[in-house]
Amino acid sequence: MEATNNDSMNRSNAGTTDYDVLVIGAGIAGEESALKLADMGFKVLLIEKEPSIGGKMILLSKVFPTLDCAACITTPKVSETARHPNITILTLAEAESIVKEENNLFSVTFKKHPRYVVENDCTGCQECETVCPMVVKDQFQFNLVARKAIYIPFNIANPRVALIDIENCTLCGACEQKCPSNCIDFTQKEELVNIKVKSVIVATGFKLFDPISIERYGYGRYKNVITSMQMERELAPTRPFNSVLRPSDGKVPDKIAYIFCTGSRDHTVGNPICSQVCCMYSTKQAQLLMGALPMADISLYYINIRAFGKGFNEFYMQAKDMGANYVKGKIGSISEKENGNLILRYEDIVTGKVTEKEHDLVVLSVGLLANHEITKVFKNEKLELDALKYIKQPDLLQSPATTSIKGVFVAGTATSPMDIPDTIMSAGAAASETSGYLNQWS
Amino acid sequence: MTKKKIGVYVCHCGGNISDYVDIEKVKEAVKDEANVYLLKNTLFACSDSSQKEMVADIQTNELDAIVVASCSPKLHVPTFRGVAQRAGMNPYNYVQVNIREQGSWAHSDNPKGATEKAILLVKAGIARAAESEALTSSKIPAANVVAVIGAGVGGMRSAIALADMGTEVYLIEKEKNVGGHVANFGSLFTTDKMGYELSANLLSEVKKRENIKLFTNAEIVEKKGSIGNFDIQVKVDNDVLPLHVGAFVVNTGFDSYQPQQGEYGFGEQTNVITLPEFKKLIDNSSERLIFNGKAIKKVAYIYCVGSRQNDEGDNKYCSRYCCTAAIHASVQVNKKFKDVTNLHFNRGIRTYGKQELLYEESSKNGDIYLQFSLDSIPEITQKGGKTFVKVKDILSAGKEVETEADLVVLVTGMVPRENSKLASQLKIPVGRDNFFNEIHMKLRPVETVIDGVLIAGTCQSPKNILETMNSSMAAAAKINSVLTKGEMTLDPTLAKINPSQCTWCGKCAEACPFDAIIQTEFDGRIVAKINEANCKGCGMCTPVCPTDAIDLAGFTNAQIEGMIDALAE
Amino acid sequence: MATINPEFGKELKKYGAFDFNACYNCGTCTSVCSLSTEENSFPREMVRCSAVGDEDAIKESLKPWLCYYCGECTTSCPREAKPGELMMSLRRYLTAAYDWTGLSGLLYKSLPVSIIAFISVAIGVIWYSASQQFEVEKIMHIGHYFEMFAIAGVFAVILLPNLIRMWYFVILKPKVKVPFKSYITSLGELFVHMFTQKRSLGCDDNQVRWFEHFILVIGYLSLLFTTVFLDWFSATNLLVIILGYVESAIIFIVTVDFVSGRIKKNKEVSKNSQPSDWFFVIWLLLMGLTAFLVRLFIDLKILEYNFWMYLFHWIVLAQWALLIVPFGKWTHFLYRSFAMYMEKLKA
Amino acid sequence: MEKKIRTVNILKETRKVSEHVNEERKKYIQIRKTLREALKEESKSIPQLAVDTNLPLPDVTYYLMTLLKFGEVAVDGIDDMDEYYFYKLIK
Amino acid sequence: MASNGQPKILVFSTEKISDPALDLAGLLKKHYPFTIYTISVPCSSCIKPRWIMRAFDKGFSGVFIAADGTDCSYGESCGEKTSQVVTTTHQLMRDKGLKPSQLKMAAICSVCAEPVVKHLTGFMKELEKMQS
Repeated sequence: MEATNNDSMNRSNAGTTDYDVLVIGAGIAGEESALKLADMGFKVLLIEKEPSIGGKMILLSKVFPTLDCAACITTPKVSETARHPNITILTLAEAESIVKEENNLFSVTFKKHPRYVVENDCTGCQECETVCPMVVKDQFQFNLVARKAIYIPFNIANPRVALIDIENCTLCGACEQKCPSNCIDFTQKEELVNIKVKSVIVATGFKLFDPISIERYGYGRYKNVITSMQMERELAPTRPFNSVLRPSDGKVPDKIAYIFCTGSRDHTVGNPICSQVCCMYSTKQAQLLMGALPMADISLYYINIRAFGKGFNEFYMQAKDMGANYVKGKIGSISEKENGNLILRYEDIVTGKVTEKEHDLVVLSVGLLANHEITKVFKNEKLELDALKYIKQPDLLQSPATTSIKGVFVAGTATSPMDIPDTIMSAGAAASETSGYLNQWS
Repeated sequence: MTKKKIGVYVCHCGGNISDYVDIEKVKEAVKDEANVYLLKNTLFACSDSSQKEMVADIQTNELDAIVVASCSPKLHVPTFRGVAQRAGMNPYNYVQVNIREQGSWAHSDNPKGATEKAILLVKAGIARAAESEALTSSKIPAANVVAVIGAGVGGMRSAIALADMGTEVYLIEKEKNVGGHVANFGSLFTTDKMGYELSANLLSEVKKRENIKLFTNAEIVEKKGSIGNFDIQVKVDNDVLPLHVGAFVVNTGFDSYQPQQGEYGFGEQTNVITLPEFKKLIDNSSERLIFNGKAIKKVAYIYCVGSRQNDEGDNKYCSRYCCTAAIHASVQVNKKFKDVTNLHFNRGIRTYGKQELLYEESSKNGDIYLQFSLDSIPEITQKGGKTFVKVKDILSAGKEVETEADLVVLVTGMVPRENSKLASQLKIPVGRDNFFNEIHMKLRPVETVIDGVLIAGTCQSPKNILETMNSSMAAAAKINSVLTKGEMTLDPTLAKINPSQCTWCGKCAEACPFDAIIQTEFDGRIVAKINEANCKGCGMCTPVCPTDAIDLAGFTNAQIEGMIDALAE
Repeated sequence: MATINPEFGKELKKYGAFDFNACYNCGTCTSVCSLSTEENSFPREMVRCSAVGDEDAIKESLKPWLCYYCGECTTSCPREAKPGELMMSLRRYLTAAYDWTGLSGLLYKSLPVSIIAFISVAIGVIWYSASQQFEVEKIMHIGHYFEMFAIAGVFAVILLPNLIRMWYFVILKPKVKVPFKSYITSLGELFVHMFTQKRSLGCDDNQVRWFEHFILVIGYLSLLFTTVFLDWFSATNLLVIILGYVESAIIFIVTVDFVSGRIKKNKEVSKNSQPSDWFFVIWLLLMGLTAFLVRLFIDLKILEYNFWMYLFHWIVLAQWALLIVPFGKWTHFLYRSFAMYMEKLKA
Repeated sequence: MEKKIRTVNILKETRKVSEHVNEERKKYIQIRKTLREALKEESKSIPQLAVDTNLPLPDVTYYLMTLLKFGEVAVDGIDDMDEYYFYKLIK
Repeated sequence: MASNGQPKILVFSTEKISDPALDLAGLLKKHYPFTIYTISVPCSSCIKPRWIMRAFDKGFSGVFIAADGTDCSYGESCGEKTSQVVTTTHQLMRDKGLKPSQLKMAAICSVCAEPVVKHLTGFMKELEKMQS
């Protein structure tokens, strides 16, 4: 017995835990893990640093290879999660420190950022938005349009309540005056909350590659070079424009190019691996574009097509049959013409010749990068990363959801790039592993 | 129609509704509707104070049903069902009317119209409430026992995961030995583990757990029942064992594609072998790579054999694991033997994700990659006792290149295992690619349309070991979450059959995607009956009944037609 | 039809190539190269031929000479396959392939052989000077003749036959039909490129490199002219004397910059120096420096007491003329310009 | 209804609004006004608006689409080439 | 018939997919005629022809089925079965002298606010034409 320990105060309430599981990140992996564990009867706390749960998937247009509408698939899961009696969700919450105690409990401190809107009182009527005088680039539309300083993140956000972007707020108070349910509260402050949990699931997802670092592609300089995520928004039913338009002048594009492997399989940007989803999402977007703009030519410049999953190769062949023009060869550089059109220079591998083609809209199929900031949160035991900065899976084939810390599990793209079905499976595996661990506990 | 006491609440939603819809007019219009016992308006129906008021109203007035006209049901049906429950009223006697999203907001350009519409919508809600029935969720006992079919690495992993979560497992393997294909594998890619080690580790974990019973040489011969309560007969060696299980996890794995006679010289030339054969050769050779007494210096790998076939072949799909497996084999060759050159005749390398690093490693080792398309596949010829492989190389601008090869390795894909007996016993649907089909790739990737029958691993689609493990554990988590309480609550929104009207034509059973309609006897006649454990409440069976003997709870003829009548006013 | 030859890649590595097998054929290198055109797309094609081992295609190709190594392909290569360095190695390989004596290959591939060759030449010069009792006047006179005959001899015996071999590989063997008139009309191309390296201006990196290279070539050629034909070391004409000083100063100043670049490795072109590259720049530097000092010693009238200075100069000169010019990197001066000439012939 | 305390005044005591925010607000108000003004008479396409307002094309696209999102303008057909949509002012 | 003489449309929407699309239309203030009324059911393939006929009997000019299409969580056969319902009902409508065009069906995704409004306003225009 270590009776002489002077933190006996903490120890005395060590038996009382607030939750069985803390799930960090409420994208589809976090939601799925949380739901499965909650269904098994465990108490789950799900924290999310964004104002809405749903991760990246909720922002997508449709999903490959079934072309289901992404919102139709995520929103039921999102509301199921939000409604589950065993799940507590905190948005705008970020883990600050996680310390594993001797009794195997994790002492978790997280920061709850103020929303400046009382979450339970807001009815989502958007009256505040109409009176707010300040606009900011809308990060949920990937900067294609603006939003107000007080805003509901997006239409299908959950919780569908407003928040104030205080950095960009003019403190005019118009929203407060207008709000019919009196839910705006500028006195909210950042809070630090400390809880104890028995286990942790890291489901922090991935970061999107920022193509600004590839100067040859001119992203950020050329208006009509956009990322695939921006195209994803343009194709979504809750899109920023009234149709698929190019950002330089609102023209309906008719020669669209996709540049595969932007930020993937590329040592020069420090990411040598394949992002696993770009070939297919680009193929999907090509199919959607051919539907939306029947007259448009779509060219997809690729190195290898990674159409490996169930139904993927068939989906790729279908896109080809529909008329998508797949060109083997990576784009070397892009230059802009006066009218906003872009000249793409590449080697056509089939002929072995340098070729130049003009397009009026270029989509960069950006890759996925590891999102490893979470490791800083673990204070006394190290959450190890692999060589590619993804969360290390020490027992990859036998127990893929375990990490270097006992009691901490990992789900989804925090371990490696993967598509939605693989993410759901990985999250299921994490739930299974966590449940087994918690059963041993008692 | 029985007389009911209905409470009606019309919500202002701050001004969201009342700015466009004239609440007073609505109240005025519906106050004389039959069954309306109490009629109120409220600023925020969902607020705590309003909810308390409703509970009190229900209790003091002994209301039979309530109607709240406010926002979309998606938001607050659970809220007000909770109110009903707290007040001691059946939650299914609650009706929500959407006069915001489909009322005030949709018609904010036309307040008069919005009001007119709101009146009819509320009337329809009242009509529906009047016909509403108290429904109770029934509970059925469910055995927290799962039969895992197939004791490959995936099946064993499912079993271990289930056992650790407290589910009892019968692990049923057709063969004498466990571990499937992997038990015979040497080095596995992206780890330093050996296949036989992985399989042995899993087996020892299986044996450690008392709540796993492993049957080898075993097969299911009979199956009855539904989720939570299946009765099966398992033939083990020569005995037949009756078992009671709550669900199945089918993890029956794959077969390696067997090339046809003459496909790339297979079966005709002795030095044309398949990748699994080649892997064994690597494992069994030391120092020098010897095949048929001859030292191997050049190995030609031909990719996509049995995968990504054109219209003449059956397998249109990509087998997912083979590019990496072949490259991994070539890297092993380079590690183990000196001076062997690997030549990869591929159709575009698909080392997705982190597996790309293996491709890079092999390239840096000096492996040569040549790419062809399906309309010009590599030619394998024999000249003077030597084997030559010739191809039009896409990467060399279509130039024809040729090499001598000591050994030709056909990189064969995965095909679904012949399992039609099991598939028909468990009614597992099969997809276009002949693999077992999940109900929804993203929402429910390990479930089939048959409740209680889950699929995992490569019987669903080609997968590598990591992916197989993930899906095996995901299936375990899913089914454990259903069975763990020992009982299952069934949603009361189910189809109901009126046996006196039923003449059993079988059309409903045909329409049901969930195998939820069974035969039973009623008054000496065969009639249809809903197996409530399987019914999902979609109602697909209802319109096909020629005698209109089926109704969906909550959506009965009386309710829907009551609403139609009210809306038509 | 080409036969795949994995051994060729291994051979190339002896010429300094490495990692080019990592190429996954995306074509980025070709498309970022500002000299690459639809008619002449490189370097990926060369990388591919090297990987597959298509030796004939490489010997037949002029593309290695069309590259001026700005390094853009290497810095942009997503697989770090160093296509620029491969092109450099192919130039070394081709130099050896054109050389009928086979000595180029030997010197490129083996540093010990190179060192022995350099020492042998030095010993020969010293031995000869010793046999002449280190008499300044006499030896300088002979040195002057040596210079003249070395140039003529190397050109006639080594370089000319090698150029003919190059022509054989590029034009004759692949049966390219060239009308005789073209041989004459295209000559302009040859001289323009020989004296200006105009093509390298097309490189994206900068004009400074071209300018440095340009004045180095001009400096070198004119110093050659000044020493051989104007007999700088014996000259009395002030103009000639000053001209020589300026030229030799230019050479060593520019080469100091080149050498320090190779030491600092700040540009792609100078990151992977092979012995042959070092010999080339250092010997150029030494030539400029020693020539300058020799003339300075003459003007200060101290050469007589410092004969070692001339001896040193002569050793450097002899090594340059007998090793680097016929078998070393110097030849790129000829092959590049003839490549442009033959390119014109083929067109 | 009773007017409750304006909490914004409490925050105002401790927080300053940055110059940048004020500028952005002014810019938006100005551009919004300009665009609305330009659309008063008839529907216009983005290139037409850019000419009429002297604003850069990408800015017109960005702000006009923002107004579309906020329901201040609506689509009013497309040109003969099917290239540019026309937008009209609502109300 | 509504007070203003406008035709009335009954919409059958599905709880999980197409009804949210109508909600979203409202949220986005995408307007459509107010004489369009919705009854939401679990799946479009559970709509009984007799309900549709009842609606016509009672004075609705048109019925619109906002079907799930391939997104349906009850399986792929939904679309096919819903079409079957429509075919059966068309027969019944012909018997009663109704035009088949008075019953429409389209697959609507859960965020297809714009398409559904387009469908409904278009349908309304057709019905108005039919009336006049």
